Amino acid sequence: MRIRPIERRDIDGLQSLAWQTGVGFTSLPDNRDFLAAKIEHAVSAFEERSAIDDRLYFFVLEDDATGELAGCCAIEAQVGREVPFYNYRLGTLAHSSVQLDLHRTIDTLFLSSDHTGDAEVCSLYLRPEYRRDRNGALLSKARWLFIAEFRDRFPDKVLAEMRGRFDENGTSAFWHCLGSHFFPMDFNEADRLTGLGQKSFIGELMPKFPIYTPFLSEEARACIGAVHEHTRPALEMLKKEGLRWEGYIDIFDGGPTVEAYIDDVRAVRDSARYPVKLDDAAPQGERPTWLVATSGMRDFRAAWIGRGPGADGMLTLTSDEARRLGVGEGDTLRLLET
Amino acid sequence: MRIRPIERRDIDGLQSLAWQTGVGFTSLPDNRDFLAAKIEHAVSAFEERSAIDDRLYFFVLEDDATGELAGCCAIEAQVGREVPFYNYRLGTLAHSSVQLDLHRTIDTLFLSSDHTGDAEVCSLYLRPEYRRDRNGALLSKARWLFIAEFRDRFPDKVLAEMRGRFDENGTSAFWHCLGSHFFPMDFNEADRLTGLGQKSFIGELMPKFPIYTPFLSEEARACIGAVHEHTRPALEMLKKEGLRWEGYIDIFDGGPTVEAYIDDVRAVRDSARYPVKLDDAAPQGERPTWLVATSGMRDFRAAWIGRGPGADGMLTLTSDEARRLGVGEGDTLRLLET
Amino acid sequence: MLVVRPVQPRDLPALERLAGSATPRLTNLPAHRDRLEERIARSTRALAREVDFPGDEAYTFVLEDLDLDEVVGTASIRAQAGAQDAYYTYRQETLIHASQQLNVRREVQTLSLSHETSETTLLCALSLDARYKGTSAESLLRRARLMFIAQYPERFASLLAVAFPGYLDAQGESPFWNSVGRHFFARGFQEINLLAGVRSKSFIAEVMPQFPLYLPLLTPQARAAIGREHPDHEGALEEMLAEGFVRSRHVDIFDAGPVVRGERDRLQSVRQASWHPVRLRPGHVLPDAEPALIANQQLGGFRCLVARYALSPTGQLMLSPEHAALLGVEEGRAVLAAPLALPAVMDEVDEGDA
Amino acid sequence: MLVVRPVQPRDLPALERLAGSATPRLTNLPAHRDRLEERIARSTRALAREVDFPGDEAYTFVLEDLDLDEVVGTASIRAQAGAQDAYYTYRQETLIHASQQLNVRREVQTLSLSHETSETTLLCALSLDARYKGTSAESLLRRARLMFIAQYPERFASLLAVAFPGYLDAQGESPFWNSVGRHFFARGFQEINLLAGVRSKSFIAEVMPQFPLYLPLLTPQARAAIGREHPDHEGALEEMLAEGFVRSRHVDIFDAGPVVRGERDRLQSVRQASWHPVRLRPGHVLPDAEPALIANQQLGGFRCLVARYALSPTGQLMLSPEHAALLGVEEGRAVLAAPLALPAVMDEVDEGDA
Repeated sequence: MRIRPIERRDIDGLQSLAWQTGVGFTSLPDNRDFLAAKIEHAVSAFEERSAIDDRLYFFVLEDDATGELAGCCAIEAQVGREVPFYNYRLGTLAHSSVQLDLHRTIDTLFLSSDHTGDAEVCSLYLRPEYRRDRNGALLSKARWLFIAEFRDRFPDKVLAEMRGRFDENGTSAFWHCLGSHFFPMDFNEADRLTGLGQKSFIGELMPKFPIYTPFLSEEARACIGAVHEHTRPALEMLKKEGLRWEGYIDIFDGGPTVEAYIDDVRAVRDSARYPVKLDDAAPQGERPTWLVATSGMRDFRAAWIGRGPGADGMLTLTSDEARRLGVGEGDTLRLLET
Repeated sequence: MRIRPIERRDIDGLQSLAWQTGVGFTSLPDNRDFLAAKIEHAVSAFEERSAIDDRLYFFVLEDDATGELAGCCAIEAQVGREVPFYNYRLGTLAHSSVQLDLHRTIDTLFLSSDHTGDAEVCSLYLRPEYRRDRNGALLSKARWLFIAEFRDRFPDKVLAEMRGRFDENGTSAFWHCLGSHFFPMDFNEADRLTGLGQKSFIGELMPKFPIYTPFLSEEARACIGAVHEHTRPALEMLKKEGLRWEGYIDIFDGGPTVEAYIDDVRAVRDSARYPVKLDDAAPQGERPTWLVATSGMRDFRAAWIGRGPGADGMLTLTSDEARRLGVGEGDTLRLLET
Repeated sequence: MLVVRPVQPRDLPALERLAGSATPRLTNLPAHRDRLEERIARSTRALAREVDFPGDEAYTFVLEDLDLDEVVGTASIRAQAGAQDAYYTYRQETLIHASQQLNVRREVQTLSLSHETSETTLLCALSLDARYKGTSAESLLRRARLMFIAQYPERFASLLAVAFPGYLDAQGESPFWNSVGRHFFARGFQEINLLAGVRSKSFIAEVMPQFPLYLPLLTPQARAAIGREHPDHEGALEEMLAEGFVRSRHVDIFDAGPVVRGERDRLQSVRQASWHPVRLRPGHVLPDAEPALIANQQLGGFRCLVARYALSPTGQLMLSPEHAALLGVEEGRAVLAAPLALPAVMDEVDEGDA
Repeated sequence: MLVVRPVQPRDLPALERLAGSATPRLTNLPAHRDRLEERIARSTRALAREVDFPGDEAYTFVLEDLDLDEVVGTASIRAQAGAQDAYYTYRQETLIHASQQLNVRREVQTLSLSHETSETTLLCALSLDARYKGTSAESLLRRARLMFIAQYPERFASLLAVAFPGYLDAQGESPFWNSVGRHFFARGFQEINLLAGVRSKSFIAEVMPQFPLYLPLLTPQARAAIGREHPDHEGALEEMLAEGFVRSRHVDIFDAGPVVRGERDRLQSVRQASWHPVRLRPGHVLPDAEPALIANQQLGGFRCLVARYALSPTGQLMLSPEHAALLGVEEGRAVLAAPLALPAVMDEVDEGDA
């Protein structure tokens, strides 16, 4: 299994992934034109033809045994540059009066585009049949190695948007209590339009004055910053990297946006580069622990390998591993022990 | 030189410090009743008689040769609990229109009390004649050791407010452009009242709607998040600990509030505890590099010592050093190498 | 016989009783002895003062039943609602959210804190003994103030306002307060109402949320209470609408009771009021005629009562000696008269305020 | 002879010329052929339509000089200012910031985005050939619309508004725009004005700042321009104030020009207007009389002109055969007449809007 940049020839594979993701994974609609445009966007990013603030680095997880696409993930270099990026930000307002001997703070949601210009990790999907052997972690963490390797292409901060809480009927109490009053559509339709990048209706219709949270129902308040149960593992993985919830939530479902300074992300901070040597007799660990990535952009590859660096400061690869990564003796790899 | 909690007998020393600080150091006015009340507040904090969210830990730097007070510093356990804590927060609003092919973001100042409940490091003053031998660093960093030692008495985050930019005439362009329209007083008077804790006028008079920064003069915008030149070294010291400017500024002068999660502060994260042994022949470093603090609250002491831990995992002190800290063989000290 | 006259220090016990029996309890008439004493003193001062334009004067009147020798009602005028403190209300507004992308246009209702009503003259603090409810005594007490205002235009604003107590449920709870104010004060409606009356309502307003409130986020009960009067005040509201007051976009910040506004010169009692010289006639020979409000022309000695609107062919008003004595007028002196009956109600929103 | 009549398709070139020569250029009369064609078609549709209450109709009139056989002016009425898009203005408000601690009270002025004017009927898009400025032709063109509105109350709101072009400096720059709008659009006033005219002003408003603006933060030049009319429109504003319009708290969002409002039934031209049957008399025998606006009673064939207000003892209006022909009326048909002269100006702020 290996991570590589998406290519034009992946269109069929991507569409089959998109078909499989189903409803609720709105950034990958089953729409061939849309997907082809996405691939073009990514290709021009990896070829560094597009402006540095308008790049979508879209990766696929390839089963190098069969050539099949097992999953995908992406990094948006800077959000909010082409279309506005909206969040609510949970802030605190003091309401106090000396005369009344009253001092309370009220939680308040402020419309914000504070994240404009930050990077975003997004679009992670892994086929169910590949949910083993830490393939999910490979998809998630390979992005940090890419960012670390090409640090100058990214801004100070990175964020990830987490799906919010829904009840057993698939209803979001947050949407029900807030968004439904302002948007003349159901949640899925709003979500779908956003996934397609057609976001102008958000700025046009959403409430522009702050929302005092005491006016929301208890259920809706409980959604603020809460994640969907299926999203909890992904959130945990990001938290371990040092991403935190700083009070920003999704407009529609109240799910948290987690964020970090890129230089503080553990995988970025702790990964390091090692020269490669080849030896087919190298010992193989039982569990994927060492993640490596190559140093090229168009031919970026990332994969698990069976061992860490030797006492000589070199990384030993088997010829299989080297082939998977497209590297040879003397090349340099970025390594992360996880 | 050593740091210790302030005591009631320090009232004369504190007043002489207050007299020396002069105008512009508003938290230490030359007012004996006010200072006595401050000492009482601190004494009940160190004796753990007051509620955990209403504690002012006030320390003095004592010249243990003469008993004279050389400086002071403090930690407020939780701001905004007794009186509201106000800041402006620099946020971003998207102004976009598909029809006009327009997409801009506008920097906007929002009134906020987001820091309510955070800890604050504050009130640092060092007499000019003691501005040597890293006494300033001792005052600043001893607080981190105290926080690390009594971590459960503090919240998640800590902040520090930095004095803003003033021109050569002592005028704040930020105040001139914004505050002066709302507060019927000059800057020093506003600052003085705030220093005395009489802040209710702020909530009563300040603008409650957001301020779009393009409406401010260029000079005023340049003050947003900028520090007074005298404050730059203090800011650098805090930045090295990992405190960052996250967009919060002072209502009056626009100076930055820097902040961090306490567990991320370098001195908190990197300090560690070591058992003590005594040896008067222990070697003495040329430059103060190792900072230690004791583990008691009422008898908290912090000072520079001449060496780091030995290979045996023990910290060797001379009897002078041990006396200064009030510890003996077998006691434990928290150590930070700086 | 019933007469309205300025309050006197000796009326304090009656005022206390009336404040305590008002339903619902009125914010601006707290049953608090010190405040009521101040109220009397303030009224006395206002009447004694030379006034060229409205300021912080507050005039308080009482309704006296001379047969019982008892004060059975009270009502006040604040020359300028916000003269001392800003007079805050919530203003109902409609925002338009239009989406070109979706080709939809939505109207979103909000409530914004406003003190636009501060400049108006406010009729307030009316409480009437329950025995007189529904009688002409109620109209007399309510509208005698207009007969006073009509005579002293320099003392009042040209725009008048009346804030009616808002809807409370059977438990005396305000659904509006429970959905709005309670979040910010954590106190019940009755408690805050009392506090506001004894202290000041404006500093409470200053703690209220500063940003507009979106109506869809309030409870349905709270939304239903916006602009809805307390059941006991339906008749009063109707009479004021018949007077020529119109509903405004403003409602009370505590209970969302309606604020009605009217231009002084367009009110029925003012437009229909005429001066007539008095002619004394024994009561039993007075001709049958419609009832009218009759007021004398004395500032500090103001009197207003209900009598028959019996005119001589030359327009003299024929009054019994008893009524004339009550009004303090002799034959030949002019009195101001306006018919008690009002035209049918026109209940509409003030368009000038749209 | 001058007459005001509804616009016709053949007037397009004249409209283009008038739009191009308006000083300053008018947002709602862009010199854009397609928009002007639409404007003519819209007016024709409005006149042909049965209307029970005001909607998105827009009526455009022209002033024709029959001696020159030339169209020399145009003016429009939007039945409801915000029928299609919301009609946004800035509303001047005063906030009160009071500090008990310091015992001070400060008034802080703000501008809030508002679309309250959306419901009114808007008189707009007036442009007159420079040769006729300062003559009675100007009053005729401006007020003929009121003579039209007076006849068809169901087609218009009871509240009318006029937005006057705001102050521009010698370079044609708007100090208000430079201090406010430019921050959000990074475009000059003339450019945005043109864009708004050709496209729509409301979607521009939607990008304007949503929170109130604090006046002390604007430049002194911008503050001075708030509510100040363009120098070329001083006379026009004065005439409308004399008509009975009053300054409101609203100003234009681009240039802060004043918006005046008036209740239809309180305007001089409406209050003074009377119906008179026509009596034909040769022009040279007509008695000397004050000039008046005379309008016929035909919706699509509306005509209005200035003639002498010469009445017979029984109230017939004596008209020359030429004027009667122009109005399309024969003897015995009623016309609406209102004196051209207006009373002295009362320039005050609308209190109902306070």
